[in-house]
Amino acid sequence: MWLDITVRKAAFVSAYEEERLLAEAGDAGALVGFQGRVRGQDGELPLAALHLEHYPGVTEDEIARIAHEAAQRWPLTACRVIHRVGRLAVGEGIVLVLVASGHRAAAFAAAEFLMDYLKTRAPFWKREEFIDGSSHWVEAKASDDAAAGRWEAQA
Amino acid sequence: MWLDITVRKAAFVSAYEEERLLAEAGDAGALVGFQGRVRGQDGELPLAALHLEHYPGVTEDEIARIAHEAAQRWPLTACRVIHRVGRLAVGEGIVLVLVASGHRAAAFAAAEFLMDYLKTRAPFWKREEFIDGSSHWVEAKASDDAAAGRWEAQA
Amino acid sequence: MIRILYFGFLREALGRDEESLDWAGGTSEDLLSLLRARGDDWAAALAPDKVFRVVVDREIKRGVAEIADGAEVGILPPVTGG
Amino acid sequence: MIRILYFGFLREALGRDEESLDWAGGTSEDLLSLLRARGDDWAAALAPDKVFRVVVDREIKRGVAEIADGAEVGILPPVTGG
Repeated sequence: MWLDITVRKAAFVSAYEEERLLAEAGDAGALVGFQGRVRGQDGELPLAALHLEHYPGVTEDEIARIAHEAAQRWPLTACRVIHRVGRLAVGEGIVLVLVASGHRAAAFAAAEFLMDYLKTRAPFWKREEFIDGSSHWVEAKASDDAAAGRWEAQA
Repeated sequence: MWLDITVRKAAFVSAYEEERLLAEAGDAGALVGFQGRVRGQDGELPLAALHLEHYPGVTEDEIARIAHEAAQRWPLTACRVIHRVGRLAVGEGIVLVLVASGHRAAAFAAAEFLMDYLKTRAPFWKREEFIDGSSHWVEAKASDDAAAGRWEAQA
Repeated sequence: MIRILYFGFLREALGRDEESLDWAGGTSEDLLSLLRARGDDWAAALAPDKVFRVVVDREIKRGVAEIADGAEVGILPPVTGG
Repeated sequence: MIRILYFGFLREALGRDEESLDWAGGTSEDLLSLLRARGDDWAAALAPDKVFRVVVDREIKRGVAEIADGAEVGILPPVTGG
């Protein structure tokens, strides 16, 4: 499996990443992509931006470990993950996951598996900045833990 | 929900379609994309191309019906489907599905639901052209019926 | 008179894309019986497991459907996706 | 001497990104006890449900981990994803 993982401040261009992935994906019949974006109305107050931080080096290693676990569960040919950090305004992309596989079920499952882990176990911390200027650190969500737990129950 | 469905011979450019969709998707936090491509080694003989045909008008209506069903099951903000017909060489894109939603679980589920239907119930017929020049009509696969059946059991 | 459209392998098996047929009224089952009676080739190509759906005036029918004079009738073999 | 890195809300709650600390050896639990003993603010910020994982020399540990002199120790609050 071709694998490339990046955590960075800069925005991603999904078309460019898709082209790179397809060049490495071999005879893959299925490509599943996920993009997460900053929502303006996710909670009670209108959001202005998210501030994301990570543990440089450790976060990339964790994501790679998770991606290799996905490749053991499903026959993937290529996988690309970009996760952004820093200040991300409403509407900006946060995360891009691209997965290529021979068949669609494997590609869908692996992409969802990666996203569940990225949202619940990868070392990212998020502060919400509201349009009134206030801000607070987001607390861990139980529903995301449940989503990631699904995969452990199957293992 | 913004919805656009096209069946055509021409190739699709996923970056263009993604941009159009995002312009219509409102405050969507999750975008899931699926691209299916012609595989060279899906069966026993190396493939040269697929020939796809459909029932013009009826096929588009069926896909729209399925997309509206998806929108009743999950809170989607935008959906784009392009399905190609005609002669499609190995490596070419066959189908593009893009789904935007507030949350990732809904976007993943809806995209997989649409793909299961497109693969099993939508009026498309496929002839395989092999590199030795021979060709034959593909027969319906039981495993795809099972995939689509999942959704009916939940309904 | 009705217009019949054939798709997928049916076009090759029956040697035509479409045809016009005199029609006194009846159901999709009546039409299929009439076509199957044309000979062994037709009976084999249009065997029950080879006909997935019948489309009447661009609407996919599940089960037996009425076909009025002047209708467009599509005969769909099992679909095989993209 | 070990180097301790703080992340997320811990940086603000403890007023620092990192610090160096004399270390005679011990486990991650020993370190957390030592830090919690600095006062109520520290005990509250580093309460068991506020510490998700300890990272020793860039490796995430599940459960109690040995910390050697010279180590880099990251203290991770519950992660909140992207």
